[in-house]
Amino acid sequence: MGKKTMIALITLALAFVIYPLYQSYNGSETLKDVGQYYIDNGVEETGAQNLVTSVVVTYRGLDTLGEVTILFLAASVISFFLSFSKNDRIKSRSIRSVTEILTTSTQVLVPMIFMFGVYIFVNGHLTPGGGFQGGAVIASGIILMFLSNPRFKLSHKVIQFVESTSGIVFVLIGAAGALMMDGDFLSNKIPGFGFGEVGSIISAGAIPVIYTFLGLKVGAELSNVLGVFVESQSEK
Amino acid sequence: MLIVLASVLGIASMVGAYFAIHSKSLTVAIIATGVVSLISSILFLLLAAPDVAMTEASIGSALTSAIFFLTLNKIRQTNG
Amino acid sequence: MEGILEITGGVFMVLGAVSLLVASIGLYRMPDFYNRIQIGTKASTFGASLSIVGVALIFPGWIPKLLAMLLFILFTNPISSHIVGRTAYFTNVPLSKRTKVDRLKEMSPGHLKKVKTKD
Amino acid sequence: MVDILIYTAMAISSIGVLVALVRFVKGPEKVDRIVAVDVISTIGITLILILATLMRREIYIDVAIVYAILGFIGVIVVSRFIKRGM
Repeated sequence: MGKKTMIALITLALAFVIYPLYQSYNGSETLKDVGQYYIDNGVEETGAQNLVTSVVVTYRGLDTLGEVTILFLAASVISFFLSFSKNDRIKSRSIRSVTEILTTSTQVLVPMIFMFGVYIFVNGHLTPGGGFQGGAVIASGIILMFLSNPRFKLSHKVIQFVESTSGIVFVLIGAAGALMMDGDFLSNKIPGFGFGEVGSIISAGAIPVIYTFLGLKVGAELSNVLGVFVESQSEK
Repeated sequence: MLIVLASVLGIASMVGAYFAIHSKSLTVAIIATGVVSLISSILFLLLAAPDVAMTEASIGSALTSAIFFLTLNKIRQTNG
Repeated sequence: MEGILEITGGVFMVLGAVSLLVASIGLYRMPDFYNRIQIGTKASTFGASLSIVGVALIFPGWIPKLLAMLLFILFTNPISSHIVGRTAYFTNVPLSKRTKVDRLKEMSPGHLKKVKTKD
Repeated sequence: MVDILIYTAMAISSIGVLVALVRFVKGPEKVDRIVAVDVISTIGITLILILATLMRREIYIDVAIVYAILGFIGVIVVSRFIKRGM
């Protein structure tokens, strides 16, 4: 009673303090320098229709590299710790019955989900998508495969191959931009990738290529996390 | 008019968040997290941030609840 | 000022929204879980489909994406309701007292536990 | 005229969210709550569609497609867990 009253009083007091701030807030009508620069020069410099993509991949490409590294580290740590409880999984993961409807619909839906994920990360420079979103969609397809087929097992060799290859290619493309065109690290100006016409699918230089490998990497990492989690479950 | 939609969605989001914190059953809490994720995705779209909305949609719709439930199952098995 | 096609599309969207509201009200008022799931799934799928048709009438250029979306909704909603209904039946969620026929129990009486009824 | 109709659809759908939320709050069983979430996600897809129509942006539909294709996986995960563990 007393505790809840205190919480309500504190909340009210906080609202009383914050309300003048809310009243006096007027959002700035003009952009700051950096935002204005992106809006003025973003489309010409990167050729991407979606300005957020050009910021994420080109102007702030190093941040994206850091995010991918963090995701990779998290996946590695999860795999490392869950591998301790993986030893008796062969006999412990009992085969349970799955309804016919789920099995059949999974066979239809999983290719569609994968295709949609590929669509998201290939169209990253045109639509609000990108590598992370597409990778998450692909990993959701993997969940559906785990749910519908109790005998399904991820091939760790394929996952590792896809993940490491796409990571290396991502960094190599970034380095190629810096070395060949003497631009910056992770810029999208690369020989062989023209800017094309703004709004078409083959445009924006290396952004679709980078996003493709990024999507494959993120999808492989998240699928690996899910696979390790499912394999470490033991049935009662 | 859009502010009315934002208020309704905000109320729904608050109800979901209350359930996610105060529910006795962990299963219900995870389901409520899904509600909060869906509504926040619509709110992001309302604020004209489709990239963030799409990230929230793709992560929050299936992946988060799957990982939560796998973890919950593992905890229950470990504790007997 | 606007074409008749756009007005028709708007009317379709309102009808779809009404159908969604009917789904919600049915979800609130139906006596037991199995009735709730049937109205929840059917009416909401119908409402979403009507809304998609309405948007397609207003913006004909969006039809490819809308078609994909309609296909996905028509595919996935029945699957999820099927799985949830099965889960409910096998975890002994009570049927309504007014239930007359329980075909699943008749078909496989030995495998199922007795499902309780409540008012 | 069309905008008025679309705003009406938006208002009706948001009332639908609130009514479905009542079932989520009350729901005696867990499966009741799951069905409420399913209905709320379908209404949310429609709301995203309505917002895309209002703002006249085609790219917003992609978000709705993501929910349309992935929303049911969460429901299947939850019901599988309730049935007999993952």
